[in-house]
Amino acid sequence: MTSRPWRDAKPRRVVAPTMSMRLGPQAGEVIDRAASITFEWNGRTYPAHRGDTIASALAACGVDVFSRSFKYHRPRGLLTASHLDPGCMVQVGDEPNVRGAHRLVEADMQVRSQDTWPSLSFDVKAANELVRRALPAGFYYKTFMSPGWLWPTYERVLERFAHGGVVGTQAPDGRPGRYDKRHAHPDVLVAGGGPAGMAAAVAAARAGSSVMLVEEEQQLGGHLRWGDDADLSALREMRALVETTPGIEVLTDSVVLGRYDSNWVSVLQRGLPEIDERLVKARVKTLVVAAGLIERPYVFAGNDVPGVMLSTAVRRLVNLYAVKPGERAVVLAANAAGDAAAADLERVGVDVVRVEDARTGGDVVAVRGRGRVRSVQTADGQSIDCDLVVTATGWTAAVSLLTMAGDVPRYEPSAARFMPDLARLSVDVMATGGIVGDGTLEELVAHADATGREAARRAAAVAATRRSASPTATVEDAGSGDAMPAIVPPTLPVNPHPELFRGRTHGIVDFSEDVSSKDLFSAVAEGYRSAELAKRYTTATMGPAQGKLETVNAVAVVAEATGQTIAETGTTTWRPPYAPVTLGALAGREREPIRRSPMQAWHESHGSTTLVAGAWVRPDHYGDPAAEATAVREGVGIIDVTPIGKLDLRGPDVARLLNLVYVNKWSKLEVGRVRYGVMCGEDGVVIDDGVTGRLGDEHYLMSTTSSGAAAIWAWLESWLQTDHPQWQVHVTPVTTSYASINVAGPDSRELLGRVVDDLDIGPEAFPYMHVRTGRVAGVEGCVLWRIGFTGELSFELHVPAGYGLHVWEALLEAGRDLGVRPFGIEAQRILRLEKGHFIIGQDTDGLTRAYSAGLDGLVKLDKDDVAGMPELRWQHDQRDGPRLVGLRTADGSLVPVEGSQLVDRDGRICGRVTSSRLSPSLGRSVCLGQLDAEHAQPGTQVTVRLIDGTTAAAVVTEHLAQVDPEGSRLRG
Amino acid sequence: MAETSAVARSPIAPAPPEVVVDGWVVSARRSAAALTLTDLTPLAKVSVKASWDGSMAELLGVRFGRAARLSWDLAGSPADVLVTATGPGEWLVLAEPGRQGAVVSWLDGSAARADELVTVVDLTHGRALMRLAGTSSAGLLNKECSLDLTDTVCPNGSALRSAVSGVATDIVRDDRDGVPSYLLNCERSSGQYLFDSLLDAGHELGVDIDGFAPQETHS
Amino acid sequence: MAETRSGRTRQGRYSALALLRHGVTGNAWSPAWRSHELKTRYQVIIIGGGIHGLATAYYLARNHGITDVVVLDKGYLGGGGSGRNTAILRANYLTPEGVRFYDRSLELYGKLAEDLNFNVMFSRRGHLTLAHSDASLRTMRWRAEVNKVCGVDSDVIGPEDVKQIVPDMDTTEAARYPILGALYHPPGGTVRHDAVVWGYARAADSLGVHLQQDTEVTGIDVSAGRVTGVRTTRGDIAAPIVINATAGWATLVADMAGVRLPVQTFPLQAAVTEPVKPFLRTVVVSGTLHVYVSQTARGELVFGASVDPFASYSTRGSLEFTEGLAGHVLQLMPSLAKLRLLRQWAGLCDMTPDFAPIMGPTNVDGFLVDVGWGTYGFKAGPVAGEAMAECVATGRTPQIISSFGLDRFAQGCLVGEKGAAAVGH
Amino acid sequence: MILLPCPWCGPRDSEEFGYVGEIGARPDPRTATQQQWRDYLYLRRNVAGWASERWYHRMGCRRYLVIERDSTTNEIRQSRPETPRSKP
Repeated sequence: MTSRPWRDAKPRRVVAPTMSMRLGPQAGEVIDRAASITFEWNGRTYPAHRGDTIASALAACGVDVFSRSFKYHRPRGLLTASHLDPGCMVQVGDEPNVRGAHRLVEADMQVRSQDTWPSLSFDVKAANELVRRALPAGFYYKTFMSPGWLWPTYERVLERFAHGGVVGTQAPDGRPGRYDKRHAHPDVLVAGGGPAGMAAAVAAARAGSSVMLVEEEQQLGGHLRWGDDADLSALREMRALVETTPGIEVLTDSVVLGRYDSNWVSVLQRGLPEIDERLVKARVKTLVVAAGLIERPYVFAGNDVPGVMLSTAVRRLVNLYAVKPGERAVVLAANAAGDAAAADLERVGVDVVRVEDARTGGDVVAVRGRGRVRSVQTADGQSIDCDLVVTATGWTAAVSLLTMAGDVPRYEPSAARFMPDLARLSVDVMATGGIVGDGTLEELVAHADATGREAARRAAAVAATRRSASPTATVEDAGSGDAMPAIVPPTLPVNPHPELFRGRTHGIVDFSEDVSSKDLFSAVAEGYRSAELAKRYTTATMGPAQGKLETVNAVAVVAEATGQTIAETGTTTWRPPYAPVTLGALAGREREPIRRSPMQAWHESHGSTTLVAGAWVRPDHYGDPAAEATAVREGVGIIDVTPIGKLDLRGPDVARLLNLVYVNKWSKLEVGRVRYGVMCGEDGVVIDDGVTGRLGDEHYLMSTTSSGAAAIWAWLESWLQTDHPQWQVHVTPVTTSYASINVAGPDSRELLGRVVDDLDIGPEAFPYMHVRTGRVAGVEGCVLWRIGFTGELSFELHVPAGYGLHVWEALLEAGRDLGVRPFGIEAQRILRLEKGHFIIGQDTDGLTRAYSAGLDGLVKLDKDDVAGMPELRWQHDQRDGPRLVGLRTADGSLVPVEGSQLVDRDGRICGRVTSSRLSPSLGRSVCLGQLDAEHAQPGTQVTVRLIDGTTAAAVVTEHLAQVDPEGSRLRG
Repeated sequence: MAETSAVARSPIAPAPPEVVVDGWVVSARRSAAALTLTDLTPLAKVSVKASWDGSMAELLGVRFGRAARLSWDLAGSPADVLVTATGPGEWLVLAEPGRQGAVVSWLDGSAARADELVTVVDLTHGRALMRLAGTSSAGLLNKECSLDLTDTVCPNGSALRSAVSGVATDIVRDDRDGVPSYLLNCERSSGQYLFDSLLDAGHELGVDIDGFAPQETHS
Repeated sequence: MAETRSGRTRQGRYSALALLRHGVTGNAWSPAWRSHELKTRYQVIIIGGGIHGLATAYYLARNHGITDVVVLDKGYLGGGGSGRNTAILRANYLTPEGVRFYDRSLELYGKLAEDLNFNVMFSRRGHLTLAHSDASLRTMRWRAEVNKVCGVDSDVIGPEDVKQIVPDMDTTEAARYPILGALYHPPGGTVRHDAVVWGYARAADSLGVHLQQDTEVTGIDVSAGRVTGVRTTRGDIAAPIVINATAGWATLVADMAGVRLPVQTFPLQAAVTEPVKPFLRTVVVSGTLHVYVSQTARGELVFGASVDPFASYSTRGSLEFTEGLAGHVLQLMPSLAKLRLLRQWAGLCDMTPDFAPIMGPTNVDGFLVDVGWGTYGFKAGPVAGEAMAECVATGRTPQIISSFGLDRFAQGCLVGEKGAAAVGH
Repeated sequence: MILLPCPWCGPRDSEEFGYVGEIGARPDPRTATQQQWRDYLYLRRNVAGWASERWYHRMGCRRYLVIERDSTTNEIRQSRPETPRSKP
């Protein structure tokens, strides 16, 4: 071995010569010998064939060290030669932790080893090996406690051992991933494309089901693919059947990630032309799990030395990739797979120096070697020189998906593996294949066939129920699946198998976490006796392989250490996803709803700064909010207030509804009038406010806050549907039927007058707090409200949305000589603050009571009912808690940041500033705040604690409004 | 100001070239792609609310979950309308651009004959409407909508409401000459978002924008 | 072996030296805690072997010399929320009472490793709460100012400072919800949650407290308005004091004593990625995007989110959680798209109407509650244990938890943490 | 994503619905004592097992529904419209 020129290569850029370990053509090989490519491994160029995995290509070049282990940085090679292989996680470009034994090589791929410093061949952290005995599992819990101040330094050192690749700014640039998602509704989804999975899929499809067949590897066939000629011809037949049977969608290089409530199954689909990874979200009627068996590593001294491989790894390398795994082999065989591996090795000219038959007491005790196996000690004490040790010591059923469906696997000693308890499975999940039992290919296929037909029968029944529940369906159902008798699959035999979990020596149990059987023993000795605690303490099974290889060995060792049986110890919980999945695939084409007013494009093309308010994007200002505010106070401005919630209310009982949801009274609102109202929850906390106008006898238009629109609609519906179903009210949301434009300022009447032609908007004809409907700028069906959030004379226009831009531009055009200008949210905030109008959710919070918000006069308790009535009554009597007040700072130039705290003489918090701006109209700051009742009297001095820690004096103002408190401007 | 000066706009920016049709700015683009998305916002859209099983429901003759093409006598002239019942006791009536007034009065007339509370609201400006057409339209829709759209559950003439790209959307299966097609409408301000989202999702399937052509938008 | 503050005599103290000695001699470590017969009477029964129950037992023994205490758990120690949370510590709350309470918890956490002679790996890596809207920025400022008044280190920083602290963060205007700033809280950080549980268990055990795992409480005996003991799957136990520290299962246990609680159980999900080299030094939280992220010393990213949209006792977890989580994480740090999510899980949260806990006496004498922790339970473990222990030992409710009494709901004085939660965007 | 059987629309993903929660009878606000009212506001049975709860199908029929769900398994037993009416 040592003579191999490329082993632990020095960083010299030379193309590696001919592949020393590549075999001649093999019957089942998946490589395309006609297509030769090259790729880079740790900066050197290597040859490969299409169809090679990264690992098989490197192994063909004689590379046998792919990574270093987590704690002791021991060299690691191929163990399973599959996607589960813990030994060959590599960095591919900007992608970390790529499964090198699964990912196919691409031309010019940049592949690097991870966790090695300075190089794969010489790794300084390997020094840990020397103090290994002082670093048992959980050693970090036992040291670095004191002195405490030193811990951060220790922590940095520990972090250097983080076991993985690099991402983000640390990673080389790469092409952004292309991700996608779709929903699917297959009748039957089969997880696993081995012989059983293929047979089940065909049977279900023939029975009329739509079937999705999912296989994690690049081709269908499972273990048949690396089998003998008989296996290969069976494989050809079954693949042909799958291809020719209609109704089967085959997803290869794809994996079932999880089974969730209501049989929601997530599948990661790969190998697509336009897309790297697609998340398929399948609402499955029957899930058939045919995930098969995973070969288990054997625990003994040196079991992680490169050159120690599972029998399936050897068979994959030889038969799929035509790679010779070594020159001199010792095989430990407890089953037929081991015998087959030995036969394969001999066939391709590997010198099989010894087959230790575990069925007759044979065993391997310890392996010697570091970068590669040099010799192995067998049961009889002999030491045999070799570079390859093959173990075939048993199987683990891949039950994760079943446990996600409620199965609790039982341990079957005679078969030395956990078996699913099919009786516990919910009716929408079935299992077949090696996971259920053993038997000949014929027996397995027969079981799968019956399972597939039964799955189809159950699916048909579910489909029928769902159809009949759906109001869109038209076809009456011809006999639902229930009518047909259940199909009971034949029982599969379970072959006896010796229980081989740990040999005579201690060895690695979890290869990705570097946890040995010795670590588990000491964890148990320290009191971490339950499998869960031992797992958490040692971190066994918590690494990237997620315990698929390790759990059963770990449980067996814990059982041995506690003196319990494996059955008593039980297995640990399997949690989704079944296989690690990229964040990109889970996110998919990330998009979030975004709402725009009909004038938003105009705002953006006229220099607006965008404000994100929930789903809405709005103009915050057009460059100079103060000037915009001044324009409104002195002339006229227009603002786009389309996001204001609008609900069209009709019916004889609308007034009763308004009385119920608003704290004030609505019975006497005349047609043509609008009124301001505040809503409280059942707990008496303020939830929303707005104006509602009466357009006709039984026709009202309600406005809500923008962010509250959806919630208030649902709130009204809940009263109507659950408490007062007899009330006759129809609620229609019309928020975006109208573009809403507020025309504000002393000249607003003049401006509006120029664009209305069928309406008298004079002060007498159209007084404050009235509503009119008519034509604006030639647009019929506009609703006009005379209200004044800004404190100025103003008209709120609601125009059919398609004409929003037309009316907006018409107003600007008509008002050019008046100096009309658009104003944004910021100017509106200034104006309303000068006027002392509060904003729900800014000046109020989740505990603000109606009586705390200065609404004392508004609340009317002499009603039959109002939401939160008993709380309102209580508040009325109570009168404590914070109050909403106006604040004026002694130094008018000082604008305390919103959120600044108000403190009393003893420095205790007694309130806070909720809103603050510099008022262009007053040339000084104006504030609203919440203040404890005892300080809330007008004229009271309070102390504002500024964000730099200094304090400033302020006084509680007479009114909330500091501009035009008597309201003459807006009534003008 | 004269009525003529007022031009209506869809929330979905028209793909060039732009033209004015029936008083709406629309796209005159023509696409021969196998999968197309068309902005149909200019169509008249009128909402009706009544009890789901009352006399108004009978007068309309379309039950919850279904949609039907009917011919109504609108102000003396027969007109084709598409009546969609996407909610229990909720109907949305689609008609040619500009006919909303006539549809409203036809409905008010019927409402007068119904012995229950009936609410008729013109939502022509309140909703964004688009058509997705092509053999793979269900495949595209299923990227953004979780519903089972297979023919047995959701045959031609189905009407329902669900989430598409996270937006509450009325979905009407409305095949054209045997080719699967869906009419989608959502509240207006999300129209551009929904349109963009479907284009993005359909990129892989070769979706293309087709412009507004009055004659083939309806019936 | 010298007597220690945590009274360790029976077993060897942990230290680097001891590690070496055990390494050389190969001697096994003595058990971290012993198993005892279940007695028929104790002075104090604590239901729930999570961090709250164990901390309460430890402080009862250490601060008040009350050692005739048993901690009962229906499963294994720390199998509930204590082993399922994302182990984030902070004190940057909104209300003065909240800030003082969690600040004391941080103080105790700071000394915990030395105190318990068990390295809980407290990592003061700082805590960032991002603001994506002017409303949330306003709330961050509000929190920062309250924190300052209470002497807690918090302040509002700008997007460029955020970029400094987290280079992988997308702080551009292009983001769907651009980052406008953040509340930065340097004292915040993470801790190894299991270690806290084991450390308290080991220390409590060494002081004589009995830890009984796989012991489920099936009933609570009350006579004449006084608690007299509990029934368990392993027999009945008498005691004058019974403490309910069962988080998600709090109402089920309280019902046994005839006490009704304003608590509803919601799952809170979390997930962890495969390890990568360290790149994220602080804890990052985004309220708008409902996600929090930190990187462990092992290199894994640990993610959390807000509680599930509907109440449930199921801890199976959902796909939509991981979808939303990934989408939101990538909005913050787009360059993580190729990082793989390794495992997801869920814990149960006992949510109260005002997002504040319920601690102290109930209308049944001797039956105390330490519940209603919602998503904050782990952060509060040490201070809650200390306060509950004092409450039991003195028979009085300590000042630091005076706002958290069960009677506050009947009296209509809810705690203001609800304030921020309901501040609209 | 659990599947909720909407009595109007048929089976739909739970993300289409808003969760309202336990159904507590609303005391008569005119006669209710403070105690009764606050129990109604704050106390929850928080059942582990079968519970009837209210949901709102906000993305579908916009009807309030009563659904029986096992809170330990999220299994659904049945659902009915909030306002008793025969299904279409």
